[in-house]
Amino acid sequence: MLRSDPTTRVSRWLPLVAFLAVVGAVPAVSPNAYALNVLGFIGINVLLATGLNLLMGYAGQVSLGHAGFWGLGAYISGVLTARFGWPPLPAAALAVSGTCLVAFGVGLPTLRLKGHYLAMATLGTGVILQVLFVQCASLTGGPSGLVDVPNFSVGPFEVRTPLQNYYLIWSCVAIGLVGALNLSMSRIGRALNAIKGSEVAAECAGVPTHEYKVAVFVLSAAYAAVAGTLYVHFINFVAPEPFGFMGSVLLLTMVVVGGIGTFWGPVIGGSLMTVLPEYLRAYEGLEVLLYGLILVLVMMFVPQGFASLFRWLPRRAIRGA
Amino acid sequence: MRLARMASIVLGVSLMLLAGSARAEEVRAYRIGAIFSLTGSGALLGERMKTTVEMLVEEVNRNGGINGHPVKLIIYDAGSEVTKAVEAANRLITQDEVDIISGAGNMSGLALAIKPVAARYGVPMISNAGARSIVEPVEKSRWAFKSHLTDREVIGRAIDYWKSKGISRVALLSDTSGFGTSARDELKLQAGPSGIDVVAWEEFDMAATDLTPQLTRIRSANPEVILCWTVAPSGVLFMKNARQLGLQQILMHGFGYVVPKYMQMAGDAAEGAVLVSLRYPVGEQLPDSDPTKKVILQYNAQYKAKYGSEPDVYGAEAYDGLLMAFKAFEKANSFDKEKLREALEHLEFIGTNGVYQFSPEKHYGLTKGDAVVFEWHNGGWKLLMDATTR
Amino acid sequence: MPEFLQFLFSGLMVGSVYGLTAVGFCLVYSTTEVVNFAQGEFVMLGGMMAASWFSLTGLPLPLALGAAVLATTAVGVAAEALTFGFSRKPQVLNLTIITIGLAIAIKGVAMMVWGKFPKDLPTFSGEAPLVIGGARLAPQALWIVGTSLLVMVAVRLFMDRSLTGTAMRAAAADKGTAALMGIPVRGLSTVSFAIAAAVGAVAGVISTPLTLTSYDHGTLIGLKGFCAAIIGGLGNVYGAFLGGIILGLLEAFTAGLGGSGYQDAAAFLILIILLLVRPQGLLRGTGRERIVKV
Amino acid sequence: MALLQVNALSKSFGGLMAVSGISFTVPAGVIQAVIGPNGAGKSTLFNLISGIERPSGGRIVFDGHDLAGLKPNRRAALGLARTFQTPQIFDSMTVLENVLIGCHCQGKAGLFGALFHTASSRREDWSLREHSLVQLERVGLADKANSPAADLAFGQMKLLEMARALAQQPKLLLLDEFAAGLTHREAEHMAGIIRSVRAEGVTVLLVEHDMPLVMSLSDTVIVMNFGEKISEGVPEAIQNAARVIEVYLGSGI
Repeated sequence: MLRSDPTTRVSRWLPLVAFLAVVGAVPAVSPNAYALNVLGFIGINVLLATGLNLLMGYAGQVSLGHAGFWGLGAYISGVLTARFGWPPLPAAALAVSGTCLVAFGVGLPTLRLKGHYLAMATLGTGVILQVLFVQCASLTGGPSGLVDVPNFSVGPFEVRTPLQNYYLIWSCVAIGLVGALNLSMSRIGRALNAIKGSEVAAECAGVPTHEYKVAVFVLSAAYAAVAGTLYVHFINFVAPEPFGFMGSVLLLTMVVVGGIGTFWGPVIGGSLMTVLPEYLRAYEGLEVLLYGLILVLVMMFVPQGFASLFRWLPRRAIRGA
Repeated sequence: MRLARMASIVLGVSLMLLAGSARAEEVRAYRIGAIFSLTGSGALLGERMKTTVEMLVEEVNRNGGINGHPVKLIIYDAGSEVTKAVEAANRLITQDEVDIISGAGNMSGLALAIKPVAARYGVPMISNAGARSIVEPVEKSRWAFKSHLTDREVIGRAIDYWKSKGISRVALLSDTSGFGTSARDELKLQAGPSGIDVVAWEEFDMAATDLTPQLTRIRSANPEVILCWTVAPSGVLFMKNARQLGLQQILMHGFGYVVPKYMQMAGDAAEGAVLVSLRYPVGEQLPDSDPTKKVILQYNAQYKAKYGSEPDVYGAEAYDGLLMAFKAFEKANSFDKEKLREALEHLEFIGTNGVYQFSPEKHYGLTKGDAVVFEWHNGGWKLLMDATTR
Repeated sequence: MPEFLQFLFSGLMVGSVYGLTAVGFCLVYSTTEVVNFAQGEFVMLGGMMAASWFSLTGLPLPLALGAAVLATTAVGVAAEALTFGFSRKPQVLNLTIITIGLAIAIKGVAMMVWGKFPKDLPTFSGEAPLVIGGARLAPQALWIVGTSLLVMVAVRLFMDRSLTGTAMRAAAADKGTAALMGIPVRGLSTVSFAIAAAVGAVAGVISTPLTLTSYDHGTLIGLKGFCAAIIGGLGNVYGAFLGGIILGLLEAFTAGLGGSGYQDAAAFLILIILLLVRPQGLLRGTGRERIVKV
Repeated sequence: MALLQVNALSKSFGGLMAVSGISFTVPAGVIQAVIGPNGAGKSTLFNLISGIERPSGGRIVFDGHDLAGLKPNRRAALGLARTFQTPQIFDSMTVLENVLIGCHCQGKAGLFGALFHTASSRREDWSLREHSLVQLERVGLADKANSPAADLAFGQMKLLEMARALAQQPKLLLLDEFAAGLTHREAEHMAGIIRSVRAEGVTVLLVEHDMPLVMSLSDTVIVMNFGEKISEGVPEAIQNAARVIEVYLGSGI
């Protein structure tokens, strides 16, 4: 008499498969190089937002320093390839594992904190990481950044054109989205959501809350590190300034504007917040003002985020599939 | 199920329409792209640069363009952020398909970020920023040129001035931007060989609100002169805090701080401050034998006629940078980027800041002799050491 | 010895500005549980308004300063109305993001109205530095530290003594019960934003003569103020001010020891260690862990 | 050998002795109640046993294991389950998912299984889902399995917490004021569930104020006041013991 109908599993997969099909078909319509560039940046931001949503949307843990891990992934990859001549693939592997190690070291102590205190500790971590990017000038090139970072390549095959970059980035995004969807329908995903609901009840029900919080913290840092590697090989350059406090605030805004705790929130939020500055570029003097006003209006009139507007999309990421 | 599939397609397509936008074809003009910082910490530098280049393009188009081609100028704001500068460069090259980038970021950090983008697509780039590594080493800077002096020449000129005054104990207070760190590396390189003893190396954040801690450390090293290297408002605090601390030494600024308003804001703390800079600010005081005097006076008159306000040294840098682009089009008389690059490498002309001579080995046109030294005295610049190039 | 005193003076001066900003954070947070990221912009607005009105209208200095503080208070009330007025079922995180949007918008308006050039104000009582123990102290620094202490104590007295203050502390402890007791919770959040804006404006006005101000001056001050409020234990006015002083001294001595590039890193490292050792902050704040209901 | 042994357990909050040197045992298969006026330290005792609070002194041995230093989730794995005074519901999930969390210890699928949705993790999900539905039917919430937990009425939330605790297949069930806020009919329904649970061999330790309910339900009763055990015994003996009346009703009437 099991009634959680199998169709919910299919109904969760279909929108994702359809979306990825569209993403795959987009270059065939061959928009110009600039559009592919923007779509590439959208992909990187969606991957970052999806990772952060695991931590904040699924497990309810606030982070105001997530851009620091994005920077760590970018700098480790950049320094290894540009300064030490490593081939990009092993450099990327070390970047992701290195960032996860740092995230584990940071997460273990700080995830005992809650609410604004956790937000402050993660904010501090992000600022410290950015100061390291600035001060280790011999390695990172300091404030003026690291130049001549090579394109991503696997053996002989080099990812050079915006089209190739587009496919590389969005294939990583696809893996990230599938992982997030699977996690949302799994025992671990439910446990994370229980931690968000009531940490003490989850702990007493047998969920090792501290270990799970650290695990999802490291997983979201891994997403950020992959995004960092893609970013540094995409623009062949990296500087400290996007990874500071305002960078983390932008990532947080993407998740919340898109719809925190929903599956499609990060995809929508990541896309909107990447395209918005491009369109505001035309209003040169007003750009800063309009950006702030749009943020306020969205949060006032769409508090649950844009994902909540699409009725048929599953409102919550965690569903009894 | 059908509804879900249809909705996702709509989402995907809307994303696509958002990005691709058809561009109408127009008479092939010479397209010049410019990236300035009109917001953020470098905003002050960008303002006069933008109005100056717009004035020049308007004037050139009024006289029938170059070689009969009209000139189209596209300006983006890099907001003093390196990432925005790279995105703007990508947009100029891939979407607006510019032939040359003039004014690649008025801050060293931005120029260094744009350089690889221009190199990857093979687009000549003229920067107004100071850092030497924009055009050095030459093998790695095929497509990069500079209209400006480099910090090496200015530091070299400062050392000339110190030697002429018999000064040997110096302190450097540089900000943590690309501009500041590049100057620090230059001073490290040149101080030793020229017998200058740098007794204190201090740094500060561009948004610092109080420099007394750094200046207190400098005081205990008792230098004869303190050189501050920044473009940020905290340069005013440098002078005020120094005088408050009772430091009597000569206060010096690099060529990023030649802004009368800052001097007025520092009040009498700025009296006697010494600056090493391009010729432009002391244009009127130059002897008539200096060919740049005529160009400077003509630029001032033209700018005041159009905007009714005074231009500044940053506008003058952009003036020379755009002049280089115009002359490159004139000489190459083609859209081929390799030809434009060739033209730039053999360019010689007189700008507001000196007699420019480029060569395949030297992608910047000025020499140490083009720098002058002057001081802020009774509310105005007073020439102390004249330029030597004629 | 003079070096030590010099760093101490610099730390106290910068620390007082952070402290006042932190008091603003603490007020809004303790009444509405929202971290108001526009607090730093109130400091900028106070300084910019005072500077532009003083130079344009030739008003006597005290009048210009007072007008600037009042105008910023009005902006604070408008900010509260925008933040709380419209959102139906406000989530704390949404409200915090609204304040981030407001901060960016205020910066945008300031850039358009006053342009990009920094502004300054004459010092309140001359420039001649006082010499104390070999260290030189600008008289304006005394104004800054003195006024900050006065304002902080005034806010504390208001919170402890006055009826509205007590109501605010009740709302902070338990909004639901307070509302049941007939306390106009929405009205109180307006009052808290107004006082936070006024306190921020005062910080801006008294510090501008020494530190100058420009349209993008507020963001960093806001971040440091937030950090100081957390050090002191969110919710405690004395703690917030103490947190600011500690942060100021930390920066001054880090710079003093030649590591000025590592100023921010040192400040945040100490903060994280403090959070792990005493999560509720130095002085017993409200102590109750406030879980951000995401 | 008793299922739960508490000896000389104490907990002080900055000088205030919430629980001071209390000792008692809970034999297997029994329903034992802990009563006492508000502030007697009953909830603190439960928090100490379930591991939410760390004791200042004394020891707890459960099913032969010394619980010192064990986190609540490890104690849950040993067969200790509890409910809360105010029901702690995971409001962003459905009713069924809330109970599934109770089965967490019975699942083995790790992060790898979750991310790649392996066959073993899917099979495991099915069986846990069936087990959870059984618990829901037992408390009478089966029809609300897929509705959001946040929409439940207060009484239903209490039932959901009970279902979640039962899903843990506990040896010892700690019930913190299960009848608080329930109508008489709902309280009777819950008492029925407790009796059926005890019949299956689960030991129950409950804190409750509803005297008639406690007396009819429990095999033995412990009375606490100011953190100390002042009396222990069968319900009838407790009811008219002078000390107990004095504590509740105050002396000198």
